Amino acid sequence: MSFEPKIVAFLCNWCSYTGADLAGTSRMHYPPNVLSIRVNCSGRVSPLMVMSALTKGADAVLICGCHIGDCHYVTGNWQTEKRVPLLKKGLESLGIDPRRVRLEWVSASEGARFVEVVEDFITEIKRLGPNPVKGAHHDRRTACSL
Amino acid sequence: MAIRVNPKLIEDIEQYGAEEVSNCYHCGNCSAVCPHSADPFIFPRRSMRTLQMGLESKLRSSLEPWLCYYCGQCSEQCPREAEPGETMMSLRRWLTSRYDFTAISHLFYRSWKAEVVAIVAMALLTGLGFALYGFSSGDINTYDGPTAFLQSPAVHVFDWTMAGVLTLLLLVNSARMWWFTVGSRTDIRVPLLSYVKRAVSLPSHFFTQKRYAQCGEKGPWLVHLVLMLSYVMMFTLIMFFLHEVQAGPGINWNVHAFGYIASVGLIGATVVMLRGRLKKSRPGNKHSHETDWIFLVLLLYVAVTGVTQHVLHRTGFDLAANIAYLAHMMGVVPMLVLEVPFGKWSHLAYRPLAMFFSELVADALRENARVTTQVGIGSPQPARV
Amino acid sequence: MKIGVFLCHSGPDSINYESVANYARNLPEVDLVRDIGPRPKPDPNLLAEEIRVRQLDRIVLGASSPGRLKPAFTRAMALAGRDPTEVRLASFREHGGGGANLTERAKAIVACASRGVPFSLAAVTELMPVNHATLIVGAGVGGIQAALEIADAGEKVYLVERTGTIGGHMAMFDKTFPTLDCAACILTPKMVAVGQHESIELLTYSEVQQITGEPGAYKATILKKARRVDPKACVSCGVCAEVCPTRVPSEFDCGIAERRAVYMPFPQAVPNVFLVDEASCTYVQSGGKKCGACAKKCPKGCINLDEADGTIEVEVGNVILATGYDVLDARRIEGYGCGKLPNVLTSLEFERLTNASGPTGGRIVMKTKQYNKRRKVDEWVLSADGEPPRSVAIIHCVGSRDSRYNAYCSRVCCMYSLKFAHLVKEKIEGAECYEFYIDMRAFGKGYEEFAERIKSEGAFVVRGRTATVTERDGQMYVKGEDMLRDSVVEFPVDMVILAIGLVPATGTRELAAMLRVPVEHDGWFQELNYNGDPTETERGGVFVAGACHAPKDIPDTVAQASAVAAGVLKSISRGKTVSSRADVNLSSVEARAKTLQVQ
Amino acid sequence: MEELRIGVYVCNCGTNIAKVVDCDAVCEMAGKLPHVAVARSYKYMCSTPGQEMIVQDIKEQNLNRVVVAACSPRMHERTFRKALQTAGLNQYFFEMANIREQCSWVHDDAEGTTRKAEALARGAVYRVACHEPLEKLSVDMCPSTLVIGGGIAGLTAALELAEAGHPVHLVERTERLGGNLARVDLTAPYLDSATDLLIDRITRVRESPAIKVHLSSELKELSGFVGNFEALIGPATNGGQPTTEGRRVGVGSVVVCTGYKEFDASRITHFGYGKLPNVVTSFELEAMLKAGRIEMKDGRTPQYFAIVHCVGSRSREFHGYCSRVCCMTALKYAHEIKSSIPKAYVSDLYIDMHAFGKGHEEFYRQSSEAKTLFLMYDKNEHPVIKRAGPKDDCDMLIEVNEKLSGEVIEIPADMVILMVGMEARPDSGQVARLVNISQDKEGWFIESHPKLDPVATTTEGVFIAGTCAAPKDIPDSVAQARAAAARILAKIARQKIEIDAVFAQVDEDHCSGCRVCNELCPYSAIEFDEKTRHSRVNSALCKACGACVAACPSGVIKARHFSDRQILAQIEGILS
Repeated sequence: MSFEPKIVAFLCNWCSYTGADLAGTSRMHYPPNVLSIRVNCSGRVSPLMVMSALTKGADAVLICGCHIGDCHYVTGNWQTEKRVPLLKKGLESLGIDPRRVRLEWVSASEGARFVEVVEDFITEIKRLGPNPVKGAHHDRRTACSL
Repeated sequence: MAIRVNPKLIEDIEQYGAEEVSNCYHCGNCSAVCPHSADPFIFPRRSMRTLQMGLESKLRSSLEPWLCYYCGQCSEQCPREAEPGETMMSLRRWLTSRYDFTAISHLFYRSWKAEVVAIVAMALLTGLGFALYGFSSGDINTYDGPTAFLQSPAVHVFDWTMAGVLTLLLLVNSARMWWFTVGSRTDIRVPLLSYVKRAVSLPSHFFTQKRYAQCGEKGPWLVHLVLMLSYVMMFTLIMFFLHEVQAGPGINWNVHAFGYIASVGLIGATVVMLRGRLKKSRPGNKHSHETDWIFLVLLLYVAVTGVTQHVLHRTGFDLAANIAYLAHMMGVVPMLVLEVPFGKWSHLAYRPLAMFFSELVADALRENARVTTQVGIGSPQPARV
Repeated sequence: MKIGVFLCHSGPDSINYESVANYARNLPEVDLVRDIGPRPKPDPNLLAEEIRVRQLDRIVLGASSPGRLKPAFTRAMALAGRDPTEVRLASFREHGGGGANLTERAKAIVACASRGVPFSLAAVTELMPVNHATLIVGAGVGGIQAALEIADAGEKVYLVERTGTIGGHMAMFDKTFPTLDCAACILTPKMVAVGQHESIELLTYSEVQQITGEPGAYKATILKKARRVDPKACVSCGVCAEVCPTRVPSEFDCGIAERRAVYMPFPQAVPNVFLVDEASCTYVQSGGKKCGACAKKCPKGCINLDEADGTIEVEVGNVILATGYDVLDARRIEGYGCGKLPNVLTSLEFERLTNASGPTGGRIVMKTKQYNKRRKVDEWVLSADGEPPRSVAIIHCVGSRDSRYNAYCSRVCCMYSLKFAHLVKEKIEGAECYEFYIDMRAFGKGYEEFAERIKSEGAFVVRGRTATVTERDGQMYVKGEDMLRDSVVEFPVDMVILAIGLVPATGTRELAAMLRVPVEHDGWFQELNYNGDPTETERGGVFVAGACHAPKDIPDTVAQASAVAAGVLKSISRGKTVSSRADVNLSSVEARAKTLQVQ
Repeated sequence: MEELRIGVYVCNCGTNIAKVVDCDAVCEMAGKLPHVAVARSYKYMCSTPGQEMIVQDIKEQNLNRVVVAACSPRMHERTFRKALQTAGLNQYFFEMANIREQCSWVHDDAEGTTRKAEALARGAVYRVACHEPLEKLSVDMCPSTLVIGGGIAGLTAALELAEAGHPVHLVERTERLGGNLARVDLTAPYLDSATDLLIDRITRVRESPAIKVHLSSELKELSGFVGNFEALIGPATNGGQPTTEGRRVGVGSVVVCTGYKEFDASRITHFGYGKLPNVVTSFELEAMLKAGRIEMKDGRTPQYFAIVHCVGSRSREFHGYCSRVCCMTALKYAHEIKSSIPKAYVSDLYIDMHAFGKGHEEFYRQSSEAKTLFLMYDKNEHPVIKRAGPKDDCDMLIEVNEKLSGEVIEIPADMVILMVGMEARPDSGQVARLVNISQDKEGWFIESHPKLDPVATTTEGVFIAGTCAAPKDIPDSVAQARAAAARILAKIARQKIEIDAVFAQVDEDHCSGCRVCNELCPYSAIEFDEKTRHSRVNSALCKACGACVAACPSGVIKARHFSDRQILAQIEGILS
């Protein structure tokens, strides 16, 4: 059977999670590969979380937050914006394709956009194939030292 | 090319009766309940709309008003009392005045006083004329024979000339009608063949008025048919057997029998119609325009006087009979001269012609857009998104 | 300053214009008083002439809705070279017409206008001490919302509901437009909250019998109909219903399903207990001779079939009317075959049909003929295994926008009809859906977008109201004009849904009479002032919320209900409530108007 | 510590979830998870019986953790937390798995969806195992309120609160009160006087000792939290250089009534607004009517009027939504024109006649009877206005495809009135940021729930009323303003408010005092204690975004209820 990637999505409570809900209330459809985790703000997403997701069996990680300037916490998503590139570098050094981590801005009214993002990400990950480090022993210190 | 809206037209047509047109908010109920409304002639709503917008040329070229017999279903079902039925009636009046190349019917429909004056004048004129002729050539005390007050051959000649003139007028107006509704239409071309094909339906429409029968209730149609047939019968008698009709003193059954039937028919029907209008029995005669009254009253008057003179003569009161005859003529002449070409009576020509023309137009439209547009009853396509 | 007063007889008949005119003549600075009769068509040019001659500085227009005449007078003033803004309205209807002693009221209103003072400002009614408790009549979403708002402030609320459960019409719905989130998901938490709230005394299966007293201190007598099941003891196990032999149409399912004589309106009912409907209970009807099975079988023995109605008296400071609406009886409308043709459903019936908790578990099916052994007749019934309709016609404005039934627009039909179209499309693969509409009234937040979406889902919208629904050899046909395509259409459909209009709930007029609150000609409660005080009424301390004031959708009802709560909480926290408009006397208004004018 | 006993409840939500997800399978799976004592599935968990089931199990099966797999936590988290409380369990021992909005509603293949539902449920179970008991703190409720905007909504809200005896700060950007309504003379459908309404409200506001009106000023800053906001009110700059001077006032709640801005008709070219002299907007006509001079630019009195609906509304290019009030206003104008110029002809070009409210349909009928010519056009084919020829008896011709006749017609017009719609004010984004609320794509403020809660927002203590949330007519705005007031009155009556127990905490013993977090916090909720060289979080100010948590190099800041431990557990859960 074809490869069905597991994607962990960290959604900010105020925009992206609401947007994802909106996709539901307006009955849009996308494949069930995405498993969402609600965080207060995309700024809350720490490298530790991403790493642990990738090592515990996720093929990719999606981080969604409010658009720049719309952050419910004013500057939270700026932190994310700064943090994610660094994180990607770190991943590369660990031999994980940085494309497996994606940062997207999805507002509360963008149910449709959320669906697009998800579908697009899924196809990309399907192309990339399964995550090599999946299931590998997860060392907390490597994660923290990023 | 865009057509110009004329908000003023509605004010003009109001004088023909239609007063509630602007109430209509186009729910479409009327067109759907009307038994006659089917592609390509959807009414009354469409006519209401065209009237609201004052698209005069469109109205003038429309045949729909003549396809309506005012059963009143639409008016009863109307959620806003816009009286679509009455609107169609008013449009018929208005159209009559458009077809008429003289401005007379326009005048009559807009002021019933003018019409009455005209009738009276015409009556007096006729009276005077016949009196002069009578006294010059005959004797007021004798009804028939060589010394008869009004010689039937003479009257016969008069009748024929009058009939000729009227037919001419009516023909001219009918020709105008054809021009407005078929001839002048640039969007359609009626193939000659269909003229021939469809022409056959003319007499049947004229004599049976089968469309009228398709309205909900049969009663009105029946009464109308009786009236109309009796009229035709009487007309034939007068035009071709005037002498036999007048000649007496005995009763010539194989002529008079018809006369009696016709008279009964005429009087009966008119009385029923008048009662209906007085009682406002059905939605169709809730609103009566003055011209409707004048027409019926005249008809009744003529029929009654006709019968009277006949009876008086047979019972030997020649003098009285002659006077009645005069009175009769004083009714007949204005009625025919004013009502047939300029008044309500003109519909005896316009209605059957409308049927005929509508079939032509339908043919042409079918020709235009072959099978693509569904004619008659269809089903809706999806909404444009 | 020279003032001209023009009186027009458009107001309520009970006004004596003669005496109003005489009164106006004696008002300070009034130079001219003219009675312009019932339906005036003033010509600005003539008016201007008169104004110029008379050198009038201010015009006062006395009538109900005098605004209709105002533009003519404004222009006349301008033409006469006077100040066009000096045209004052003395609006009899807008200031609580329908109340008592309208002539005196009219005088007061004219007096204020002549001084250029808004009546609402001068007619300050003296404040009376207020009882903190509040009575809410009707526990639909409006009543529930108001109750929660007030109770959350820690104030006592008596919530009276005629039926056995709170929730009203909203509880019957499946989805709500335009978000399509399920009504239950929104409403049930609120219902639960009401049930649990310590400050709310829930009086279900009860009716207000009588209300006496004055603003701030009303005394209400409430009839507690015999529930015949002890609500405290009942655990809603449902044994009683199982053994009950009687089957009657369920009100909650609007007759498309049956319930027993002892029943729970619906599974999520609050209070979540059973009750006995005496009208259908064999035991009660037979005077205790027959049946009584439920009482015997009840494991907790909490059914007392001999329980009698009781009444309780409550003292409250404010009364909130949230009695909602009924739906128009579609059988009144000839031509649509409602009640004759089996598969012609009313909108409310369809709501139940498509509801997951409805008789078919949410499957949209046609009625099927079934032999009823007990009644020994063939009956058309809805069962989950019925055939789904292939094509559905939804007819808008049934009994609305129609002078023969309801002249007004029922406001919600367009949107719920679109919602129906969506549900049909969603639940029945390849089913066709036709909407016959006159105007698509998608006015609210997100409504227009919703309408567009439904069209894009492939529902056919036909501009034109259906005229007739007929049946020819077992097949239904709808006929109507499709005016955007200029044709009359008639085609077969399997199911017809009538978007029936809303009418005032039964008993609205009685309640109004009891409270001396005016109602509109079409039976809805009349607000104190259309713009300024949409939730107050003529009577002090009596408020209206939701659809009993005029048809309303859920968001507007909720907002209104909260607004009412504000009025109540305000009066409580200041410890005083305003007295009724009707009690305001002329002299006090004159006095206040004078002082205000000076400022 | 006591042994974990987790209860898992799977909601069918009628068929909403059960249609796609095999709830029993989810239930069974959950039952096998470590520490799970009970696992049930039920039709409606949110209903009374559903909640009672939980309460009963907690009592009888002495559960100490609860997981509900149902709709979005945004919908019912509160409901179930309440249930836990009633059962005497700390409400934070609860976790929800969203298997409706983000599962059953968005997927159709039953197999995959069920697996996903299981994963989400597992995640919730793992997470809840790490939950800790938290207590909500309660703070005082400041009884005074800040009302932003002096339009009809703002005035009403202010009065409602002030007359209840509570202080109000009413901030109005312009130099006078009244807002857009001040431009209006009569109101549809009863043609009542808007002026009287405003005089009444404004006078009462001025007379009220409790209301402090700040004219020509605006909100500069809003700090603090529900019950204890601090607002900085300064002179209005109207887009100019922002200034931070002004006076600081303490308020307990904020009502945003910033209203709307009318659509700029010159954005539409085919109406020739700005080019053709006698094409005017509704507000321009309003002014003419007020002055009693309805004249063309050259001073002639027009004979043919045309009113065009939905200018900028219900259109693809501009605003998709309906502006809700224009139809009635258009009818009002039709009536007013005929009243002041009896010989005038009025045509009214509409798409759908939105006469939905009380007295509206009757008003519509009256204008039909008064012979207003109603013409219907399609929302996708707009009318075009052009100059008339020298022979025409009118100045302009409007060409349009009239839907009810199917004819392409041209309408004579001397004056064309464009019914401009409503749109969000250009500065609404700025306001939204100031008071920390969200906007939809059109710029309107988003209510916390359109039906449950039309006036509250996602930010505790900040309310929206009137046309800043969506187009609305006067009665609806007034009702909303009062609704907002009701909320605030209730809060004030209770005097205290609970603030969420979810916030960040610094483990001061291990804090290195690097102060990375200090600058990071958008709410400056983290102080640095010079003495101990440690950072400390002010729980009242903290909004629990967790930015500091993610950033802390030594990982000693803990987000209560969103701790690393909990989230990592959840990750483990959904992935294993």
